[in-house]
Amino acid sequence: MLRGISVVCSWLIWSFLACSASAQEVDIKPIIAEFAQAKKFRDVEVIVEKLGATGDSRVGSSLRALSDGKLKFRISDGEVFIVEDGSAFDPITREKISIGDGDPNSFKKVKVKNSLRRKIAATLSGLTLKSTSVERRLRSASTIFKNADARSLEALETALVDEENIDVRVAFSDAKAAATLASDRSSDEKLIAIDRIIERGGSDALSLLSRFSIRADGELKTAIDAGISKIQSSLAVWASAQNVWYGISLGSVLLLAAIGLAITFGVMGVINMAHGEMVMLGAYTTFAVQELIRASAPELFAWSLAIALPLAFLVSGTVGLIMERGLIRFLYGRPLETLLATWGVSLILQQCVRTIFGPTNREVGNPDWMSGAFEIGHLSITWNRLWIVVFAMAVFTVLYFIINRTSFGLDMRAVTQNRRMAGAMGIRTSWVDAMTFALGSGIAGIAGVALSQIGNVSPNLGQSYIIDSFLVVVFGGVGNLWGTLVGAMSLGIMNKFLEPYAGAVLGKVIILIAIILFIQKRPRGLFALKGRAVEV
Amino acid sequence: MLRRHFLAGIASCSMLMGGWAYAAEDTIKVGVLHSLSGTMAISETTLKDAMLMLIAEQNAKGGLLGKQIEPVVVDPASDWPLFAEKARELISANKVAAVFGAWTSVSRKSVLPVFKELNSVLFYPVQYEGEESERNVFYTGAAPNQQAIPAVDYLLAEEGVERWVLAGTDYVYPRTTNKILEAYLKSKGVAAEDIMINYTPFGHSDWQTIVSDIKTFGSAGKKTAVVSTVNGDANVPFYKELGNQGVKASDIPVVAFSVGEEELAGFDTAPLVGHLAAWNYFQSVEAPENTDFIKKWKTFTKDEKRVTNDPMEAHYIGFNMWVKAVEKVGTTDPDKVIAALPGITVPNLTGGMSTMLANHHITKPVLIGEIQADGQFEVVSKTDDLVPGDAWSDFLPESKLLKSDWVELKCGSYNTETKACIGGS
Amino acid sequence: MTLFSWPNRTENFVGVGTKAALLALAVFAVAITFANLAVPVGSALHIPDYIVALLGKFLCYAMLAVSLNLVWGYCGILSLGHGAFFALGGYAMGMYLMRQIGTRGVYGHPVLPDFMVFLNYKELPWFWTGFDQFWFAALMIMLVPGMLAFVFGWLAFRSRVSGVYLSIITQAMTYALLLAFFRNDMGFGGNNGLTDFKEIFGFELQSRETRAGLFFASAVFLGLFVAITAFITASRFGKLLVATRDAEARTRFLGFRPEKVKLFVWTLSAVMAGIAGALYVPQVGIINPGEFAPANSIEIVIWTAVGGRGTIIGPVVGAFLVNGGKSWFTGLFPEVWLFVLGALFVFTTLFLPKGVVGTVREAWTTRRSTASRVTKRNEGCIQTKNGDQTQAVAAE
Amino acid sequence: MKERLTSSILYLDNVHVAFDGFKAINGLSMVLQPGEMRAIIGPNGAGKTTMMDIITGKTAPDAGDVFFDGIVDLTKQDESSIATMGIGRKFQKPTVFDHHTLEDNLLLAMSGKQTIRSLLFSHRHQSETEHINSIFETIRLASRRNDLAADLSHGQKQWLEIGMLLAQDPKLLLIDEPVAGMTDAETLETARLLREIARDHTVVVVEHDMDFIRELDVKVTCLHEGAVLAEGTLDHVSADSRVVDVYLGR
Repeated sequence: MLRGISVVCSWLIWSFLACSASAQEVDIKPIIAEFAQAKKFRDVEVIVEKLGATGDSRVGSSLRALSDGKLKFRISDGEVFIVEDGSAFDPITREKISIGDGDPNSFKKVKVKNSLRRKIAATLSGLTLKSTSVERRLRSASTIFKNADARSLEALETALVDEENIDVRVAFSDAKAAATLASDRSSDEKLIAIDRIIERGGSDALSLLSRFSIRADGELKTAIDAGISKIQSSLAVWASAQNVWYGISLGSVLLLAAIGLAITFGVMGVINMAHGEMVMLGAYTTFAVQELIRASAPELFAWSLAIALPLAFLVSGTVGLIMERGLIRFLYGRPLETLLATWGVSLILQQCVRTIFGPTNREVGNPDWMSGAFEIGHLSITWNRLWIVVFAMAVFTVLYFIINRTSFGLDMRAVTQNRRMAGAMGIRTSWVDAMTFALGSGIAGIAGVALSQIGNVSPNLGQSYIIDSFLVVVFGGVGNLWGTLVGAMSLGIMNKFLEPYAGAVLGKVIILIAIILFIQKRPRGLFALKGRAVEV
Repeated sequence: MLRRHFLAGIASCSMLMGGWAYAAEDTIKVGVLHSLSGTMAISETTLKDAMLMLIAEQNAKGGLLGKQIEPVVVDPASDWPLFAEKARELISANKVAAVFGAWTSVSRKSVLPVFKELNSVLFYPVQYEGEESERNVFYTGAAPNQQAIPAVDYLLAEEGVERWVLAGTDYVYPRTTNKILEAYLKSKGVAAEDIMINYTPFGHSDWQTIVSDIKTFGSAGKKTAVVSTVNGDANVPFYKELGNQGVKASDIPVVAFSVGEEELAGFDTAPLVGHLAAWNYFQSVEAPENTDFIKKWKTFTKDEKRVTNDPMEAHYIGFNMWVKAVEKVGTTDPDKVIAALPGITVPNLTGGMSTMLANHHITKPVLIGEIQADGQFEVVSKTDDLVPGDAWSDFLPESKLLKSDWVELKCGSYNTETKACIGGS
Repeated sequence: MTLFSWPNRTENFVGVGTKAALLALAVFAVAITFANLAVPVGSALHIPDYIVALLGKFLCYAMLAVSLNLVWGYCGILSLGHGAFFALGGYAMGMYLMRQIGTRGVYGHPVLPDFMVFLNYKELPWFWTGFDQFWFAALMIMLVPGMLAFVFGWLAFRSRVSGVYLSIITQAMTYALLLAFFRNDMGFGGNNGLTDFKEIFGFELQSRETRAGLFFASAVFLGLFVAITAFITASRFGKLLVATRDAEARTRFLGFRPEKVKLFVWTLSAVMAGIAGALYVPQVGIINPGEFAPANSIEIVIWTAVGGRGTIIGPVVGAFLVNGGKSWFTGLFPEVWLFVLGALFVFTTLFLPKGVVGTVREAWTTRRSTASRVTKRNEGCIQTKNGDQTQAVAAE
Repeated sequence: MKERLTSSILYLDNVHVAFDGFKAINGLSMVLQPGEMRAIIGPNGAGKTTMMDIITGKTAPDAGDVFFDGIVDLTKQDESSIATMGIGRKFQKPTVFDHHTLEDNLLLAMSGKQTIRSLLFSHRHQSETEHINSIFETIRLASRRNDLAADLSHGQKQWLEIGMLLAQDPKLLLIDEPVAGMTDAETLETARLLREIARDHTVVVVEHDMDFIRELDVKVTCLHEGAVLAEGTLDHVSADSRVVDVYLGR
């Protein structure tokens, strides 16, 4: 019912728009001022329609602000402003306006909701086809494409003539095809449009074609249905590529979670149940850093993760060092007892964090470069996942380098392989132990920085990674960094390929059973040494 | 701010020897049974604080029946059998007059037999799956008809949704809610192939596949929405993934029943503006009672950023109802209080009055809110009337015939067809 | 009194300490039951119901710790998944109790439990048949954990999976079961598990007599388990267990089959854990997948370690100490009890590596220089072959 | 009834085994007659211990035949069954049950063939006690029978382990470096012990200590790089220039 109304309304706007070129400049200021009087969503909607009907591209800034919830009016006199970061701007010219005391409570927001936002986007798309901003033109085109708005067809055709940017031209043509399909143009034209849409491909195109498939008939329907199946099969191919990507990304998360453990457990043989808490400390360090930056230097926010990395390494590393010196060094040779002691430490650390930071989730923001997604073909890759994959690989490489190419790494390997001999050769074994444990813990800490970007930052964070981490290390083969890498990646990819068939839970159960069976086959993991020395 | 937290932490660490004050002779004890550690601490700790605030406030007003109210706080540590043990301890050893607590369905199920056996009173403040009505329990959270159905109605009317993804955590609340919704949607003419149901485990953290499935499901040319009963911890990675994969509210709106202000505090909501939640209370509601409550809460917690949420309001209502009932009968005797509670009416925080019904559920308004960039919700719809909580859903065949009435029928599950009271009660 | 009149053979020699402990347990059980049921409420000697319920729960935990001790303390198999056997036994009992509800469920269905009614089950799943009979349930209580342990152990021990690898895959096992049982489609009630039980053998579960009875039964079974442990460890097989723990390869070159030895105690231990779970469920009134949580299994290890692994009564002491402390602290210092608990574990491993019982006995032994043979023999069980395992790990 | 392939008690023919490309045993052939005592020498890495691993079923050879008692293919058996067939092995590092008394160590050693059931319920037989007593006499540790094995000195542990082998009542004893870390007196004592044992057992001794070998006065096999380099009396072998080269690393 409401939907019907809004369709009619849209028609009205568009009929106004059609003659906007010849219409006189309407004064939009009084219309904008009406926002202050709008009591209901319906009132706001009417004003948006009026603004759209002016056909004046200057309404753009106020409409965008409205959509973003930044359009506010002063309670005292009802004057409308765009309020952003505590300062006010003119709703039309976007000039900064001085607003006295600037008390946020003296302003009231003009309320919006989803259906209004859609309306605003549709209105804007018609108005911003000739915007100077490439990004806005692209956004309009994509809105028109999704909505398949026949009414914008002529506007698009006009815009196409003058358009010089190649990307925008492509987007406009796609949008034009979609609009053509919705219009009452001839079947021939529509058939060409369908080809164009099929060529574009992707899920938006699929969505669009599916919508028209219901209404179309005759050769149009045949063409559309053929297109649908074509897009579907191409998407299916992309989907499996997408799955591999998801698997790699999950594998990187597992790798990050496990790699510190590959040192403390894998190399040193300490069953470190507090490993998860080291990751947690890293995540909380990130939170603390961001909190500080927000309070004192907001412009540094994009750098917050980079700043948090060394700090997280230090924090977790120091806690690890204290743990090693104060506790674990007394327990060498009794790995199963380290399990108990570190479990105790993990309880204490959790409760400490709970007392200091509170039991609830803490907000760790994503810097801009970690947000959103981009597409390669029809492969959608989110930036945060990409960076995490890159980061995981970087951590792996650095660690591999430290272990295999530095003198500290040599000492470390020497000590873990033959403590007495290493000691006899002048290596300070207890120092190496402490540093190795601190390194493993520190690595867990920087993993926490990365993991804070995709999940919860709460006192329970560590618990959710600990089992998976142990499984990865054991599956890969204890004491082998490559094993951890391959183990994490194969578990990640396996998981993602099972998930569509078995569901998330059963998929994981299957993997666990597979690991149990695998360990029977290779009792020492994927990458295990063979030979006499191994079995004591 | 961090520093203050830190100091507070040190202070409470050093309070180790403090514990709760010795029981003075003339106090009325009230049990607070919320997990302060373990997986549920994340949600439940706030409710413990809220209870402490409400009790302190009541004491400042002169207490109850001329006595001070003494809170007895225990930590069931998100361990379900421990909930039962602690409930028993509160009632038997501490002799509390009533208990406010539990969050998850299973913790409620775990303590139920204890409350029945020892005849005490439990106020349960969280929205839940319904299909239950016990003499000793008062349900101040929403039943499915006070949350899910109005939300779906909103999506049908306002957003014109034709295709539905029902995504939830695999436990009884989402299962029941989705079952009710499925029946309801079908009754509204939605075809079976236009409904996708998906369950994930607790704490599910890798949402890549599911979000991409939702996108695929949404590309069938019909307006699609997600009804999310995803619980607790899993929400943060879920919403982060939605934001990153660009599932915009204007394309595929997500309406959630378990995401409140507290959950939103865990992440940046800017990419999620416009996604919805259905509750009976939002912090952003403009009502004098609410403004007052928020102010007191911030003062009490000494934290300007602490948010309020729906289960807190439920405790606010429940506690005030209990106080009123006790004052009415002049005693904390459970039988008398249980008998007195139905019919008690107290103000809620959204500017109306809530009444305890004969089925031990309460009347509430239903609000739909959109997520804002500042982590708050903006109310976009509010039911005109208060919705009475329905213990037995009308959309499930097996419970359609059931009715709960502790006043007239003295029965929690009364079969209206056979005119008999089912179950051991 | 057959429990205490032990055949005092040269070989199967049961320690004085064990006998004393069994006697103490018997006195404890009788006294508590008597003080709960026969002493009038209000008397200073009366033990309130909730204490009985609490102690009954601890007894089940103690049984579980005893079962773990058999494999870990004496055979060196550190199971991080013993909670799984406990939970399976609990589920078998829970299924029996569910079937006993009959028409008293909220929907009044004669056969189907409530959760099945609202998950649209039309008939009972096949694996629920038979559970209305106690003998069948009792069989399953032992058989299900036993079979799982047998299959798992057969695979693992045959392939000579040992040390931390074994520990981690036991953890994977319980984790897999946790996830599986969380699924509502499994037909075990999902996250809510099985609850709202009404009666057992026709007795009201809520009545104090039933409760006291269950408490007493738990004490009897605990006594039985302690006796079994004492019997086994005193036998030649027990010596072989310790030998297997300390030098598995040596036993193999002597012609023993360590995998069979391990499989036997492992399965026995799982059955014991299952029985513990079965007694636990009616007393706490709920069984849900949370019992499968790996953290729970780690806790069992901690009880055993705190009490003293490789000692016969150590696990009992540990289970009571840790759980008693937990109950007490969660009420007394709800905000900080985790600090106390965490510190306790750290303290135990650092300063009482042999656990409470082990340390006390060691002090006892040193004071009385005439160390009896038994004491000396059992004391050795603390230092396990873990040292060798570290070397193995480090060597790779 | 299988045909007896050889009259030997132990028969190795062209055995090969490699670990990750390293050829630990490379075409080893050796025959041992019943009642014989053989000493095996060779530098570190010559494959001595690996050879024992192969005989006792710990390591499976990649190629080659290993027969025990003429008929039993040892490559198809595992450690336990090989042990019950009558091959006893002493490890390089003395491996006894530290937490048991000496008596229990011997008792366990003689129970290898028992079932779990009989292990659980059996009483000790008079014959067992006698057997234990006689072994204690042989290994000269009777005075310490009630002490824990952990309390023994290194050399005493070696003897206890040999005692455990005797308790097994094997046909063939494989003894790996029995005198490593022993005093001269202990070494002599061990040589006496082994000669005593060799009276009614077949024995293979691996040892570096040439004085000890000389003391044993038996046929010597020298291994190098996983194959037999020389075989014969000690004098014969030590006269072999290749053996000298190998030992001196030339």
